[in-house]
Amino acid sequence: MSFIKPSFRHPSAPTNALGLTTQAYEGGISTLCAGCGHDSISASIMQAVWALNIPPHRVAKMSGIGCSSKSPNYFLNKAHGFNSVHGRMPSVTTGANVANRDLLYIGVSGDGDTASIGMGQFAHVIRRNLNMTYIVENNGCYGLTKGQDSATADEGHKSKKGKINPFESIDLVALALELGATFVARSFSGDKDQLVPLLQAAMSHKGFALLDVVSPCVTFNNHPGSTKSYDYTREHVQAGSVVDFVPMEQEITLDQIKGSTQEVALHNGDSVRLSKLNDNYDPTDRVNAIKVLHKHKSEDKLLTGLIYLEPESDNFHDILNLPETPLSQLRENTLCPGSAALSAINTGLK
Amino acid sequence: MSFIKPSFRHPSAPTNALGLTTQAYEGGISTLCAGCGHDSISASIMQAVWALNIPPHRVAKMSGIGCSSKSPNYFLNKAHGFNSVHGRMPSVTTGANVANRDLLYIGVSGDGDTASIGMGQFAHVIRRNLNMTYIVENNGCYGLTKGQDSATADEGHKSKKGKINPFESIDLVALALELGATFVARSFSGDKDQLVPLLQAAMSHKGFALLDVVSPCVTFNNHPGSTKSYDYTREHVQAGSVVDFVPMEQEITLDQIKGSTQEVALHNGDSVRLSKLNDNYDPTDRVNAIKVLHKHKSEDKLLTGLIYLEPESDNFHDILNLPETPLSQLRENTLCPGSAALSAINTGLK
Amino acid sequence: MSPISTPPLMNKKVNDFVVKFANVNGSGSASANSMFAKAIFRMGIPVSPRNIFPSNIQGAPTWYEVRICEQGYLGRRAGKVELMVSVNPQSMADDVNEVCEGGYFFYDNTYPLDFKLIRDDINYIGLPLTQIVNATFNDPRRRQLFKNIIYVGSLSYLIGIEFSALESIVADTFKAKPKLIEPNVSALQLGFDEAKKAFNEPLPIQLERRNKNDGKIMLEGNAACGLGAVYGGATVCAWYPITPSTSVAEGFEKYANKLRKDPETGKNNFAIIQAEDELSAIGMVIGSNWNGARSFTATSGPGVSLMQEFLGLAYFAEVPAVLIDVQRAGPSTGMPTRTQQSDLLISAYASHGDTKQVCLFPATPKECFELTADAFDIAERLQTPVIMLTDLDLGMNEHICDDLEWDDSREFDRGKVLSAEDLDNMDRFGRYLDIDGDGIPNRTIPGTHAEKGAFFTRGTSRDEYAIYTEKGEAYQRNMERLLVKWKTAPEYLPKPEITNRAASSSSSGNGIGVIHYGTSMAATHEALDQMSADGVAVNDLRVLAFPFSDEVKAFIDQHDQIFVVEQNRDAQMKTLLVNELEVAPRDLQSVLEFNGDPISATQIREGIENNLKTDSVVKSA
Amino acid sequence: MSPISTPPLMNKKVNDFVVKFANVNGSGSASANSMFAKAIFRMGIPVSPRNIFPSNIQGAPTWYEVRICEQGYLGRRAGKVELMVSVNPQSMADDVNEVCEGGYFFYDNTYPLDFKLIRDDINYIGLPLTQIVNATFNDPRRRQLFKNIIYVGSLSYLIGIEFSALESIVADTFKAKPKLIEPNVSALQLGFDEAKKAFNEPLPIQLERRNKNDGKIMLEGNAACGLGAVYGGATVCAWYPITPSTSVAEGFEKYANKLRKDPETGKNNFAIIQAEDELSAIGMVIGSNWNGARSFTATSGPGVSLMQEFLGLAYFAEVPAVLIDVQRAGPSTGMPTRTQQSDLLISAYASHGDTKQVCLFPATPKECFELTADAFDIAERLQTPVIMLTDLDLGMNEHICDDLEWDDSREFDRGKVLSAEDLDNMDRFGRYLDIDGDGIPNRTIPGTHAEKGAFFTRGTSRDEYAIYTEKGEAYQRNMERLLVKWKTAPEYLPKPEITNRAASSSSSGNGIGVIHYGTSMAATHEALDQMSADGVAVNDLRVLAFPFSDEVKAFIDQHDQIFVVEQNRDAQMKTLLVNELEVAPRDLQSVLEFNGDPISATQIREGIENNLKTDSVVKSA
Ligand SMILES: Cc1ncc(C[n+]2csc(CCOP(=O)(O)OP(=O)(O)O)c2C)c(N)n1
Ligand SMILES: Cc1ncc(C[n+]2csc(CCOP(=O)(O)OP(=O)(O)O)c2C)c(N)n1
Ligand code: SF4
Ligand code: SF4
Ligand SMILES: [Mg+2]
Ligand SMILES: [Mg+2]
Repeated sequence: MSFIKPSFRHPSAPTNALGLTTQAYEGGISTLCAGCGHDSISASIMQAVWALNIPPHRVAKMSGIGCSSKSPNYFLNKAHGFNSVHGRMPSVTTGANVANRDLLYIGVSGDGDTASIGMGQFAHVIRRNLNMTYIVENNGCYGLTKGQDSATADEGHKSKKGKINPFESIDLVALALELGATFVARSFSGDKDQLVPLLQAAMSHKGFALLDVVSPCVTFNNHPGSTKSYDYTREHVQAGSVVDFVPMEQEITLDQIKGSTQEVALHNGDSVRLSKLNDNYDPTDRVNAIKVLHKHKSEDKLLTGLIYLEPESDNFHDILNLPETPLSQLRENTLCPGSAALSAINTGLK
Repeated sequence: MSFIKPSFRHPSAPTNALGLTTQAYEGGISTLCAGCGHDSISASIMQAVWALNIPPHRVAKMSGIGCSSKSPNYFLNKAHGFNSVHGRMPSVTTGANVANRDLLYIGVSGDGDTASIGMGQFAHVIRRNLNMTYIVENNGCYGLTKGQDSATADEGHKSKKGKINPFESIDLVALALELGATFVARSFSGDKDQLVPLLQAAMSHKGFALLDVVSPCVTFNNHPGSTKSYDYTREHVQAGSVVDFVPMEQEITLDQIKGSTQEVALHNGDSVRLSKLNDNYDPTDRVNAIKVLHKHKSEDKLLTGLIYLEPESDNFHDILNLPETPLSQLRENTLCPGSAALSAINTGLK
Repeated sequence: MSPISTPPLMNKKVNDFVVKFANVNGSGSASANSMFAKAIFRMGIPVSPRNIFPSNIQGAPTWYEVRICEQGYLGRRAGKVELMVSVNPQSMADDVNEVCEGGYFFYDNTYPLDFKLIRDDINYIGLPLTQIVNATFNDPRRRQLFKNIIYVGSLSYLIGIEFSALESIVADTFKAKPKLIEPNVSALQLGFDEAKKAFNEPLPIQLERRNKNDGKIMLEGNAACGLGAVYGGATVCAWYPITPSTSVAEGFEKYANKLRKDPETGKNNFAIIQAEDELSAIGMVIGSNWNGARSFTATSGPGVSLMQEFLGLAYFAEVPAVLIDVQRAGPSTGMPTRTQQSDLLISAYASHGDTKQVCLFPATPKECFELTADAFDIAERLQTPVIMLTDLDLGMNEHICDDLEWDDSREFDRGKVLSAEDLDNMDRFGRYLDIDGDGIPNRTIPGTHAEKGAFFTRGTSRDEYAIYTEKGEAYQRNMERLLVKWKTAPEYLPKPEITNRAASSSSSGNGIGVIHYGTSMAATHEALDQMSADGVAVNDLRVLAFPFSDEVKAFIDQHDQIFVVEQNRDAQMKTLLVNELEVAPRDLQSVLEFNGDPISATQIREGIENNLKTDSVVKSA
Repeated sequence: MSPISTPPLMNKKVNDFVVKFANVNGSGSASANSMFAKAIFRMGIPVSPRNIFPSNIQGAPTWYEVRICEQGYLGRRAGKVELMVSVNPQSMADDVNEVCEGGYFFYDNTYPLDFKLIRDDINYIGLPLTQIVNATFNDPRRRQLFKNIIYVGSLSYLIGIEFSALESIVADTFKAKPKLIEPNVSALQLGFDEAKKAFNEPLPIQLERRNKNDGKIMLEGNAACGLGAVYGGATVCAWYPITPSTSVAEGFEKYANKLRKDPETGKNNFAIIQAEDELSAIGMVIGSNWNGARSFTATSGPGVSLMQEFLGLAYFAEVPAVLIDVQRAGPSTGMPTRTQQSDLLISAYASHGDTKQVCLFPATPKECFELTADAFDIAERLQTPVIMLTDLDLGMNEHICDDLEWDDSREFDRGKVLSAEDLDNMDRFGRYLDIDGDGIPNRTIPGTHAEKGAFFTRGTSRDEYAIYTEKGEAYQRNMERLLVKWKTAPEYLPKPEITNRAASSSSSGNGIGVIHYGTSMAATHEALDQMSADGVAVNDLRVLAFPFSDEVKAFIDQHDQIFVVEQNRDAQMKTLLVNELEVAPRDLQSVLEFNGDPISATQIREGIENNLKTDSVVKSA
């Protein structure tokens, strides 16, 4: 338990377009271990939602089970949250999302929650292109059950107990690309400068956005030999298209952006500015993204940044041909056909 | 119900090295629809096992639920089979396989069974590199429940009821490649010449072998507009590395092999001979295989053949450091440490 | 007509016999069969058709058993049939044996009958169906399809189906494709004429017009559930295909497409999601309901097993959900195309830990419609899953029932959902606070209010304000409140239906009572009416909901001997009665039938009569 | 020592009190705590320590409650504690209130105590622990770790733990790292000396050496299960992490690595598979057992919910499987680090359709060991899943029990498995044929015979020869045979344990009987012994297995009043008793405790005494 409210209050307490300070976006006191990567991600989420000028109560925080899945408790207290069951956040979010298209859906999951028990739902929520931000707080282990290797633990990685992981890891970014995700990014809990704009872009994307965030487990997976430790990650991170999120109104410039830039429009009129390592990298080319990803992996580099973006795609609301009014707001007059229609049906059944 | 025993008895009834005719490899009368692709695959499986000189009772036939999953009933009557529950064939096979490494494990699944409810187990059996042949009898629909679209139904495909599928299909071959499968192939139920050697190669591979076989459902998914019909498949098939399986003793030459050939060694000393469409295609290059696959897809071509092979890899038995003797054959003397060891344990607990 | 000796003659039977069709599945017989039953329905005669189909897609034997019953008993009639219409060579041997003494075996005599199939106690009536279709049609598919229509035409002659009734059905069926009307009517006529030519007189089993079906319709239970969901305000249906529940989602889709598309925008005021499996389907349902949209799923036994974890979450976190379980014969994959009532325990006590779930038991398509609509009110009022247990017999067969009704003044009961205004006007919101003493707390929907009412829904223990706690007292208070809610529940649930046949209670005792539920109704009523007619009065109570209301306990207390009729092996309803009402198990005797066929009056009557304690018998009035 | 007034004096208590440690989790207190308990164990005094830990990893309050009880009662003692060792500022306010009148509150007085924490009826004993460690160690981690060791040293002085017992434990613990022995002993000594310096005399609660632990060990239930699986011949363990069952797989791994590695080849004569979820874990277990290897899994409630579909398959297809359910407080995620006995119904009637599953209920680590080993024999003998229901209290705490024993002549009972020779010597093999009349058919393992014995295992209906059928009679025969098997089962299951405290039956009645199971044993015995001592004789029966053997019914029949002690809300064992034995529910009165704490004798005694019917009381002999 860190006892530190992951807050980021500035002395001058700046307000967003809604006139809210970041304080309005805070959550409960974290009960995670002091130094847990997940807490940093929570802080970045607050920052991103604040900066996007989204009223906190218009967000739905969805999660499964795990340390990571607890973390929605620690941001956006004014938003409803649903800490469901292990590995099933995607289905609950799908139902919620279809019910009310007007909220912003932030799903927080762990690598255990997603890549093991939740693999099926992960694949299918991608396939449906559900309009949500899916954050995997990826520590390569099962934090809450005391540190077993997860399916994203790298081959050859050494667990705290000294066992070598014999299995090839599942790369959720590559998998999401293969499954047709329309927004795929990776980041590191320790790199807020990259994470916050990526989160903003993901939340603005009208469709499924995966954010795989390496988030060291200080208690069980932060030792030498671990390939998901702070040190290892810092050393192996290769920032790919570093991202800056540009709201329609106002352009933010970040010093971190290196190389040439390219602006990609998002569905809501905003755009992301990509800073690419080399000019050939086109984040809208899926097959190339897969290739580059594999190349980095083979060189033992962890590619972070916005890896793929398909700005125009039908999301699940489009596919379902849903009305603008959220289904949850339709009332008897719209929903119930009444007795006259029933008489006609009776007649047809004679 | 076809009433036709999918048999392939030759007038001269050739025998294999065990002195068995193909009759010894037959199964029960099929209750599938006449013309169902699955029955052709059953026939090819019999042929392959026969040709590999495997005694029928040394095979274990594993399946989930579906028309496809019923089909192990219709080949190899002398082998035990396990028609388990929907989508869970991989776990049952994993348990069985770990228990007795000496049998040949043929898993038969459907696209519903694998790509929907079974997605998680599919991913994880690949990750474990279980020594098995995993056949997906892929008809793009749920045959047994009367033809609903499955997750492998192509985007834009039209169902028998006339609905257009709005979802991108899951390509199990691409997915398996991404998940690290060590043998990945695709074929077509109607192309026995290609399917039989691929099956033989898959069965000889010491590790996980995926064979995604397009297998039209004549009843629900064989109409114009379907992208898994006989006609559509025949038109769109692009045979990639056509395969010939070469047992150690004897080399079979197949006329169908076109282009230049390359021989790839299999773990058991046998080898597969690849016939490639162009000289650059190296079936042992995973990233390239993914690329080629996507390229064919974007050109609306269905790549069949042996798409990827990693001849040397640790399979699950190696990873688990299992003895040569199957676990199921170990007896009390090996398994039970006895009272002396227990006394020592008691002492340690005082 | 019998090839060997003269079989016994059958007495004339009007409107009281069984006709069974032996077909090959996938051969297109379904529509001809249903035309047959529908025509009888239109003649005003009670009729109950049942499909008996295999768990495979094409080529296997399939039967269609149609009971015609003047008195209106719609349960399965056990025993042999008066007329077998045999069009499947594969099952002929069995089919011949199904005919009652003196009964009729109608077959295609294009090919000679195997002599092994000859019984000398039944009548064989052959028509060269194959020959007729081959002579009439060129296209093999037409030959196949029209063969079925032709034998319906022949039956029209043989047992007196009004030809006009058949014609009206053809006209209705092909309203959208009028070109098909004429060929179908011709085929019927052809069959009629050929039969008339071949047999100089109709059979002694005959249909005669009545007016018993006024104010009635004929409908499958599953379609009725789908329609009920439309009327009940369901907007999200998440499902995974499984026999025999698939047609619930299909029914919802059909009616929603018709009744719920926005006429202006063409948008769907509903969403149907074919999930990747049942875990996902129920997860979606819970997510939608949590977020304020009425949502349901339909499945069968294996799906209910897979939904256990989520059902426990919904119970404990108090999220509404509606689940329709169309039961089939278990355990495991069991007999997926046979009926049973064997998912009671897994539903009533779904999930690990201490849980109790609300269940509903409809018996007719009309009740499927009504209880499905009600289920959404109940789920929201009680903030808990509602599991409706129907079965294959009810769900996948057409049943006659009263016209569906809807009260236009009816409003959805959303339960204790707080509006933004409510929140403004109250102190601290306590999600799990029992303010009204009924165990039901207030609930908020995400997005309602900028400052108040948000909380973290979870499956872990928390206090009245939804704050996480591991304090035993808080946990216990919550679990006890859930029991208070459980006691409140019957208030919102349909009451049992009681039929008293006994004269008002005699001094010697209060006689015999029978408890039943769901599709055992028709057969139970038939059995008890028969017994009553024979002088033994038996009352019955039909359970419509779990938890039980007081009337159930009172009924048990009021009778000396109680039988519980169920279509399962392990007497699962009895277990619930005993467990929840603290009734002594030996006071409840079971009448069980679980071989996959719908239960029949004969079985029930036997089950009761073989176990009657003479001192509890009360004569009927 | 109390800062304000003089608190009441406590009478001297020898070997009969409770010490509770309030720690922060993740702070390394666990090993110091267990050293404390172990030392008392080595002094020959009965002791029962219990961890009370949160469902999180680091920084939250955690307690270690150690009951010392001369008489040997190892259940939780309810009520306040004699000595609280407070090293967690976070929970201090609550911890102070947990001390009994006149009791002691031991704390780190480096910083002054908040005056709000001062009660005038207890004694405060402070030692400047932080100051001491800061003065002694430089490394912050060492400071943290040794703080715990130091207070154990202080307690050694204060309540009379033999220093040599502590030393022996340090020596054993660091056998492999001898360098660590000296610093640990020094830290203990430091604590001892500082306490001696600060307090002129030890506390009135004192430990005195006894010899009650001869022939006994101290072990966690989960480790015992793991060891039992090694002895029972399990070769495949497939599991998915979940509290509180994880240490079962870890125990198996530890012992298998030690006892099952081939000394020559270094190969593992076992396989441990961390599955991707519980569905997969149980699927693997079923696959292995089907293929002839003994295999098991361990999980907790949510896992059992997820395993339902597979459990139904194994029941119906008759595949052995062993499942260890370490129960925690449900429903849903519930209180994952609290104990409960609430998965009985979901286990006993697991899965949809008519199913009945064999369950075992161990009460001690020794029984965990034995029943796990037995479970494999039972599962193979009966060809069905065996679900062992233990709980968090038993599984994750060290308990004193008798030395483990193993009979070297024991052979695995593989049940009716046919060899190739058997097959050669028989006619047609019928997988589901009841040859012996016990409902248990013959079984073959894949690969056994080239020509005979192969069949298709499936969850669908089939006949005696494993041929698929949809015939109702064949299905029914099979389901009825499964009931015959169910009747056979108790023969192979452990018998209940009966303790008679009443003098031989009096004429006025047969008195009171108590039924309990699993970890309610210790508290039940304690309560009944107390009552007996006070003149009210109560017999008890401990259930070890489901289905019940005749002794259970006889016990119920022999007593006038029966109480059933359970750690759940809904009286789930009572439901099973009523349902399976046809006992009247009102004849069984429940004593329920379900707040997540292990049940105590006080609660049981109250539960019984408040409901005693005076005419069923029999005086103790
Ligand atoms: C059905 C089920 N199985 C197992 C568990 C136990 N469990 C809780 S959290 C967890 C894994 C969490 O790992 P991850 O998702 O990576 O989250 P982290 O704690 O590492 O952030 C498991 C297995 C559970 N709660 N439910
Ligand atoms: C848990 C569960 N859910 C649903 C079903 C119903 N069901 C049977 S087969 C099947 C789909 C089969 O599709 P596929 O695997 O593609 O096989 P095919 O029949 O097309 O060969 C489904 C959904 C089931 N048996 N079990
Ligand atoms: S155990 Fe690991 S993942 Fe969990 S809170 Fe602690 S550091 Fe974070
Ligand atoms: S329904 Fe389709 S998949 Fe099933 S047997 Fe018939 S053709 Fe084959
Ligand atoms: Mg993790
Ligand atoms: Mg399919």
